[in-house]
Amino acid sequence: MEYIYAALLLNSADKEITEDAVKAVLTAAGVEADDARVKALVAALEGVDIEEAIAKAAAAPVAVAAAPA
Amino acid sequence: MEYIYAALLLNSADKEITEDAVKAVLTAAGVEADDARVKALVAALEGVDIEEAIAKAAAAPVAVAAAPA
Amino acid sequence: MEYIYAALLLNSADKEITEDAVKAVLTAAGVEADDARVKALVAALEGVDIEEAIAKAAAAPVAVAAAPA
Amino acid sequence: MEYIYAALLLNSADKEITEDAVKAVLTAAGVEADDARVKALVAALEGVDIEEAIAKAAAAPVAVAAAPA
Amino acid sequence: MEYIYAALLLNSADKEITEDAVKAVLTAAGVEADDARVKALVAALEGVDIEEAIAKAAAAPVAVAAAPA
Amino acid sequence: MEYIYAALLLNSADKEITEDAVKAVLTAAGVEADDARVKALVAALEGVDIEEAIAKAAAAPVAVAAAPA
Amino acid sequence: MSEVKFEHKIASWKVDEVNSLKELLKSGNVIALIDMMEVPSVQLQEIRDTIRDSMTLKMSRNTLMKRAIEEVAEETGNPSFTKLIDCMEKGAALIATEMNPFKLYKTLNESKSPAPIKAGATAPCDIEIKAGSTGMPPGPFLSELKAVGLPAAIEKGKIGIKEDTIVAKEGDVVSAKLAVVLSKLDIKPMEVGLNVLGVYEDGIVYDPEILKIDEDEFLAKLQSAYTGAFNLSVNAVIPTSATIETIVQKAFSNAKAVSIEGAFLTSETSDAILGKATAQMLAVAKLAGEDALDDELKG
Repeated sequence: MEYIYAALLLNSADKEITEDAVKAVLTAAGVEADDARVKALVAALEGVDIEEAIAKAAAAPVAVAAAPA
Repeated sequence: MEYIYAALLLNSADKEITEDAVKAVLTAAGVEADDARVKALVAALEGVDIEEAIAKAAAAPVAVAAAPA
Repeated sequence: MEYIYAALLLNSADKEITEDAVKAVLTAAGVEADDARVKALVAALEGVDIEEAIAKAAAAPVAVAAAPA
Repeated sequence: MEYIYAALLLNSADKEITEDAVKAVLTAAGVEADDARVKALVAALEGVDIEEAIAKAAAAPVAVAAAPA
Repeated sequence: MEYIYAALLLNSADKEITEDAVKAVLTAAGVEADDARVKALVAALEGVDIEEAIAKAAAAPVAVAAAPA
Repeated sequence: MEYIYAALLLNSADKEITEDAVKAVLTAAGVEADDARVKALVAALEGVDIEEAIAKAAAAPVAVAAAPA
Repeated sequence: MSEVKFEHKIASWKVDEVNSLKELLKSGNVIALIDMMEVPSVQLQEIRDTIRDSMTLKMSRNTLMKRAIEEVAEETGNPSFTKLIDCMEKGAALIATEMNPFKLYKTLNESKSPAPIKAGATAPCDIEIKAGSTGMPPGPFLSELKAVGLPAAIEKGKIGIKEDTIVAKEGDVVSAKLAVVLSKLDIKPMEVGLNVLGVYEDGIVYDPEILKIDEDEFLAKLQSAYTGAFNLSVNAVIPTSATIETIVQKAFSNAKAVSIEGAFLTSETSDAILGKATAQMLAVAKLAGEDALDDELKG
C-alpha cells in the first residue's frame, strides 16, 4: 500500500502526483521504489478523481446492514 | 492528513515511525513539516496497535434491523 | 458534562475515579466543584463499566420501524 | 482520549481551551501531558464550533438504506 | 404510573414485590394506595422478569431518516 | 436508576420532588439513600421539564422520516 | 555475429524503410510493438485520429522491423532493446511515444471498437442474444435463426426471439451460419484496434498482462487507504482538519453514553435519562396488564 499512501500524501498536501514525486517520497521512506509500479500508479490515477473517491468513502461512515424482517 | 499518511507509509514499509523518518517523508513530498505536529504524531502513536486503529471504524457503523411496518 | 468528562479523563488515563481525583481535575479547570455532585458522580459510576457503556453506545443497533412505500 | 476529554471539559465549563488550561487539567489528573500533543489539539480546535459539531452528530439522521420488505 | 415505579424501585433494591412493600413505598410518597390496584399489580408481576423487560427497553430512541432504497 | 425512579414516582403522583420526599421514597423501598446523590438529583432536576422529557420518550420509540422507496 | 551490412543486392526501398524505422525507434523513450489485428480501415483512421497528438504509428514488415530494432540496439549500445523482438507476432506495427507504458496500454485499449465476428473465429466472450423483435418481416431469416439454436417465431408480424439465448460460449469457434446471423442482427462481439504486444522503456520490456490496470480494484484500495487513515486519526486522537470534528463527536458521544448508563443527570442528558426510565416503566407496565394501570397510562 506504500504507493497508494504516497499518492494520498501528495494529494493531501496539494502536490502533483508525478512519477518523480512518488519516487522521492518512497525513497525518503526507505522504500526501494519499483519504477513499473510507480508508473502503474500514476497511470491509474489519471482516470480517478481522488477527492470524489474520498468523498464517496467518507459518505458511507455508517455501514448499515439493513436486514429486511 | 499528510502526517497520518506519512505514518501509514512508514508502517506499511515496516519502517520505524520516528520524528526523523516522518519529517524526511514530508519534506520529500514538499511539505513544510511542523515540528510540533510531527512530535505529536509520534507521541500519539506510541503503544498504539496501528493495524487495530486502522481497522476500527471511527464513525461507528450502525447496525439497523429494519422491520417493515 | 464537566463531571463526566473529568471521570472519562481519569478513566482514559487509567486513574481511579475518586472524589478527590475528580475534584482536583475540576478545580484545575477553574470549575467550582459541587461536593454533592462529585459524590453523586463517583457513586453513580461505581457500578458502571465505562468501556462497556462506550462500546454499547457505539454499536447499539437501532430498531427502525421503516414503513414500506 | 485524555486530551480531547480535557478540552471538552473546559468547553463544558465555559472556559477557554488554551495550552496552559489543558495542561493544567491533565496534570491534575496525574497525566504526563505531552506538550506537542496539547499544542496540536488546541491548534486543531481553533475555529471549531464544538457545540455545532456535537449538534451535528446528535441530530445526524442515520442514513438507512431501507431494504424493501 | 406510581405503582410501576414503586415496583421498579423495589426491584432495583433487590426487594420482593409484595403488596406491603409496594404500599409502603407509595405511602412514603404521600400517595393514597388503592388496595385493589396494588393487589392487581403484584399479581400481574408475579413471575415477570423485570430485568429482562428493562433491558429490552434500554435501546435509546434514535431519529432515523430512512433514505429510499 | 433508583433515584430517577423515585423522582418520577413523585412526579407521577403530582408531589414535589424535594430531598426529603426522595429520601423517604428510597428508604421505604429499602434503597440506601446517599444524601449527596439525593441532593444532586434534586438540584439537577430543577428547571428540567419532566413532562416534556417523558412525552418525548413515550412517543414512537423511533421517529422515522421514512421516505418511500 | 558480425555487424549487419547492407549489400547492393538488397532493394533500396528496404534500406530506406529500415532507416525510417530506426528513426522512429530513436524518436521516443517508449516503444511499443503492436498487432494491427486486421483492423478495418475506417476504424484504423478513427484510432489514428485519436492518437495523432501523443504517438507515432508505423506499420511495416516484421523482418524489417526486426532488423531496425537490432541495429538501433547496437548503435545505442543498448542490447536489452532487442528483447522487444521476442514479442513480435502476427501483423506488427511500431509506436513511438513519450506516454507512460500503462497509460499507452489503456489508451490503445480504449480506442478499440466493436466489430462483427467472422466465421471460424473464436468467441472472445459468451455471445448472448436478448429476447425481442428483430424488426425483420417473416421470411427465410426465421429458419436461419432457428438453425443456430435461437427460439425464433413470428410475433406481431415480425420475426422475434422468444428468450435470451447464449449462442456461443467464450472459446467456441463461430460457424459460418452463426456469423451471418450475428451480422444480420448487428451484433459485434469482437473488439478491434491496436493490440499491444510489448512495450519497451528504460531497459525493460513490459508484457501486456502487466500493463492492465484493474480500475475498480485501484479505486477500492484508495478508499480503503483513506478510511484507514481516517480511523487512525480519530482512534489515536491525532487531529487533522478532516477529523477533528469526528474526534469531538466521539468524545461527546462517549460522555453521553456514560452519563446515561450511570443515570447521572447533566443538561445534555437529562431528557435521555428520564426518557430511558420512562421507557423501562412502560415496558414493565405492558407486562403488568390492564388492572394495574391507570387511565393516563393506558393512553
